[in-house]
Amino acid sequence: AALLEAFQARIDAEDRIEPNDRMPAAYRKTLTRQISQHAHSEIVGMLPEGNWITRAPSLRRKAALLAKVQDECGHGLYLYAAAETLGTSREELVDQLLTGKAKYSSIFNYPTLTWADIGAIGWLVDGAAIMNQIPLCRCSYGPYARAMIRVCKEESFHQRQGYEIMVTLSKGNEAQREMAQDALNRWWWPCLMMFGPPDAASQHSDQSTKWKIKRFSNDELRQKFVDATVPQAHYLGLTLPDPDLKFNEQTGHWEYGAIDWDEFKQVIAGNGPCNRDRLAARNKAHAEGAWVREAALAYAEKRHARKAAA
Amino acid sequence: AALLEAFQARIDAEDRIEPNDRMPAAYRKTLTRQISQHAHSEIVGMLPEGNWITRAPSLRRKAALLAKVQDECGHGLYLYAAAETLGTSREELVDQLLTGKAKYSSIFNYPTLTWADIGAIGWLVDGAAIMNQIPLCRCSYGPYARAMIRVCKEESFHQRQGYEIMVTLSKGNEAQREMAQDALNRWWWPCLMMFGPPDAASQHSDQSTKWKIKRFSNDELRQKFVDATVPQAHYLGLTLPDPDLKFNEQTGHWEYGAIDWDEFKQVIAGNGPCNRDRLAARNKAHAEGAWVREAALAYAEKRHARKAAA
Amino acid sequence: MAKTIRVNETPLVLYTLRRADDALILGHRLSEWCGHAPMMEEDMALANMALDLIGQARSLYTYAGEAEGGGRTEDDFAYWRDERGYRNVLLVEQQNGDFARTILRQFLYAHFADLYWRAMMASKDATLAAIAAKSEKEMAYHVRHAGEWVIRLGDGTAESHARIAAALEDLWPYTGELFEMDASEKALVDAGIAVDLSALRERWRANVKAVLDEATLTTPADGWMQKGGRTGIHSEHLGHLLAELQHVQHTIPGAVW
Amino acid sequence: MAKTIRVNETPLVLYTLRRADDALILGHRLSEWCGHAPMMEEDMALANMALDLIGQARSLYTYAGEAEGGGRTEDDFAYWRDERGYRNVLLVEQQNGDFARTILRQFLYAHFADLYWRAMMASKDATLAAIAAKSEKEMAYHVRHAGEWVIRLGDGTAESHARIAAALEDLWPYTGELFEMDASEKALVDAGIAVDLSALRERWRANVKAVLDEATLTTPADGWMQKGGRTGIHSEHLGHLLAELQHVQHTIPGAVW
Repeated sequence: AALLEAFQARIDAEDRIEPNDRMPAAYRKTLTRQISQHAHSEIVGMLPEGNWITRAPSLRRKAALLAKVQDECGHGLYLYAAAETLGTSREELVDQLLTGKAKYSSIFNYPTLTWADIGAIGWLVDGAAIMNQIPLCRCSYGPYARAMIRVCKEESFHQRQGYEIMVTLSKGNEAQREMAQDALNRWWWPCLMMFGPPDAASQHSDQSTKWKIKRFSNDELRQKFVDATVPQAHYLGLTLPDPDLKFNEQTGHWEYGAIDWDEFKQVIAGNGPCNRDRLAARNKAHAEGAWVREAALAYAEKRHARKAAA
Repeated sequence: AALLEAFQARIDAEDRIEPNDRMPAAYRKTLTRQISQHAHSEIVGMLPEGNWITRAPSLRRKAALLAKVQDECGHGLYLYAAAETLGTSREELVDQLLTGKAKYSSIFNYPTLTWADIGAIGWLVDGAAIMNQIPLCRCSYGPYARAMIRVCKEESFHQRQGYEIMVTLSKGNEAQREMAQDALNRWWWPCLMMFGPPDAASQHSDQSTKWKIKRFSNDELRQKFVDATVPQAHYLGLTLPDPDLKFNEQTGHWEYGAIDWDEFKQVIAGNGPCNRDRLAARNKAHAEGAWVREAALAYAEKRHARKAAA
Repeated sequence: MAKTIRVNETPLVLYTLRRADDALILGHRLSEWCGHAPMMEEDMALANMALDLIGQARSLYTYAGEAEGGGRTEDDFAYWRDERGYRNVLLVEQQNGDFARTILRQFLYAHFADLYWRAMMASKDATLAAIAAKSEKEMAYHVRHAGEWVIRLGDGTAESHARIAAALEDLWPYTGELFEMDASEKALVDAGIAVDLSALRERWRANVKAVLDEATLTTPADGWMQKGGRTGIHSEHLGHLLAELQHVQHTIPGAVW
Repeated sequence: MAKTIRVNETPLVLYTLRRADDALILGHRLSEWCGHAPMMEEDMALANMALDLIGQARSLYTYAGEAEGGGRTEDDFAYWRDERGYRNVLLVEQQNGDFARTILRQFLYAHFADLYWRAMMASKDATLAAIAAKSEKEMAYHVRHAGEWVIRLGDGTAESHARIAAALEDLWPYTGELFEMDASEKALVDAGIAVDLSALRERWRANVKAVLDEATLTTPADGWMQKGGRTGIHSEHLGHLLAELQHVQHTIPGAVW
């Protein structure tokens, strides 16, 4: 208990916790879960966007999308490395993903159906991710905070690219404008769900807030996102798919309608439109790559043995 | 020797040889090779045309192409059955195909690159096949002759369909007319090669002629094909890719330029553009289907055992 | 010059297109096997079933064109609607996977379509009733063919059992959508044109279960069911299929083929 | 409205398009791996190499447009030529197959491109020389990366050895085309713009052989070599690739993206 108090005192003093520092088991466990979920999200997130690389409608967009997906993979790798500093290996963490034990962001269980979805994901999904992640740059755990700084920088670049796709589409011909509106219609509500359950129903938040892993509540972040995004949609000439949306002059906030939390629960429970496809794709890549990883290992061992013998 | 003479007497009397009749080993061997090569050609021939089923430019054409490819598979099955009457099992014959020991028509080692190739194959390849096959309807071996009658009927339907595709393209827009001309340019010479080496260089012909397996020489059949096809090409407004082509008023035949027999030899030797792809595709289907065939066998055995026990 | 069309989806047009799209997309998937099946007899059978389905689609599209009254042809609907305009159930667009998965998908759909078309023979819409009479006969063959394979694979080897059981688990959540009806369809049911799909569901389940039992497979419980196809929210697989299906028409638009 | 283009293939335009097409098609193939590689590091590496190649293609297409002088952009060449208009070698359009096949294809091409671009740095054409300087640096990395994998797989397990040996046997007949030159190219060689490819072949073979030796693989003899890509006679694989690559542009033609 004394240790716990000492730890809390460090947190309260805005000290950064580093890998070799003593920390409560629950802190370690919470962070391992959160960082690895975040890593899994980056890796699974490659799939819906990767789905459009071969069909991108210009070479410039194709190159940008490919670079973006590559960045996501890079983020996944830093984040696994950050999680490993807490004592669980990447292999074990990935295994939790592949067996369905670990979660990843619910948003990646929706399909990308048209090119406009690539714009919408950059604009909305990355926009929501940044809202979530900026406070994490000040997270109490050093390696995670540092990873987040790097990730946020790249994400905001992606977000601008995504918005720029939406600008181009909304200035385009009728088919392009329809495509842009349709993408907004489909991605808006799932993006609001990305911030997690409403504060009244949220589980982990209290302790996470005390440990300065989390610095804003789900609803606070969601509101920030809505306030930032609604004017952008209006600038594009698009309509938000929420008849209850209205600006409250007094609070200065955009008030949004009721979120369908049943849908969210279903997606979290594995019943989203693409949950099975996503896990199947990652498992297939992993299984089909087994012989490659074995070969790399066998070669490394042979080489080591040869050096030792020489 | 007396047996051989008696056999030849039956042949000369235009008697049909049937499976249970006595026949020389060489006759059996020649026919087994020829019928199975013919069967293999039908089966491998599914691949170049099958390549366009999913991309056929109208539903009517798609259905016709699918039906055509299905017919080819059917021909393959009759022909294997005809070959089996000579004492070699389909399994063994197919194995010869898959291991590359057996040949199939060289024409199927060329790729189908545009939709017009589907027209050109129907018109030219099926046209050449019919030229080869009509005399086989009178072949001395009964089961082969009967199979050929059925095959020829369907082939001439396919040939008309193919020509009709070419008519439509040649009446179409510029891109379609170019496509049609390009397909003729690529398929013309390989089709002339389908009749086999020139008579001067042909190996098996003498004995096959004596046994009334073959009734016309390669060059005779090739000439018939050229004479039938050139006017069709002219009707389409297409140019044959042969600057030496000219009509001989005295003989009434179209004289064609020199055939590149080196190309033919290379294709026969396995070096055509698609030899590897064709064998790889059939081997892949066979290997990936192994568990299905095993399951069917296991079930049949179980069922048999259950019946026996009941 | 031809371009992506927006259909005037009256209830009858929408209803007809939904059935047409089911048939075309499943036919397309089956046609992908051509030349690559586990045995030649199956090259024949799969092509044959693909032909039946593409034929059904053609009749239905032609009728949708008449019902819409804008002079659209079967090819306009097939080649010039984008992914969001297609109305097929998600089940039929799922990838072929191995032979077990293809057969199981065919089995689940054929049992539905067999009951469906049989019921539709009593439709007050004479064209749909005529299409139903032809389609029902075809689907009866698909039911038999797929069912025989389900039994062979389920009760065959350990490997074939595992494969078909995995396919059953994966595809079952797509079966609920076969029985979905929206207000637009219910109006046609009331008019005697369409069939009440919910009335077919028990029978379907019983028919499917009888075969699965014989195949030593466990019929899954009805858990969460996927949907979306009927309103154009598809899986990511459909877009790739359409890129292939439509490529030539889109590259040389406005031509006669 | 945009439609399939017929390029005015002057020697310089044709030459530039051939290199651009090699880079685009190989980049496309590598990009198909994205999210599906055997390890995350390879997802990164394959995407990185794809990006290099697509970048090279963009510079080259832009220059082809300038050389043609008709105002065509990089996207006109990539999206509006049909299969018969593409000028890449057959090697780069071959399907990915397993990881061994992808790596081996990359290895054979990268060793060529590394030597090629290094030599092209001396081209009298300033634009091509500048593209060469950038590309050569990129290809040096591809050579290293692919070579390391060839050694690991060749000298790894029995399975990996068998897989990469099979890939080597299958792909070798496509390497001859890398060194093909027609009259149009020879004229550019004489003008000091292009490189004499035949002069690179021995060096290429020696470089490739050194790695294959270390990988315990036998360098094949040069038997019959496939060709056709440089004149637009491709394998059946390219058409399917283009159907995917071009679908959106063809479906909504004339748009800005």
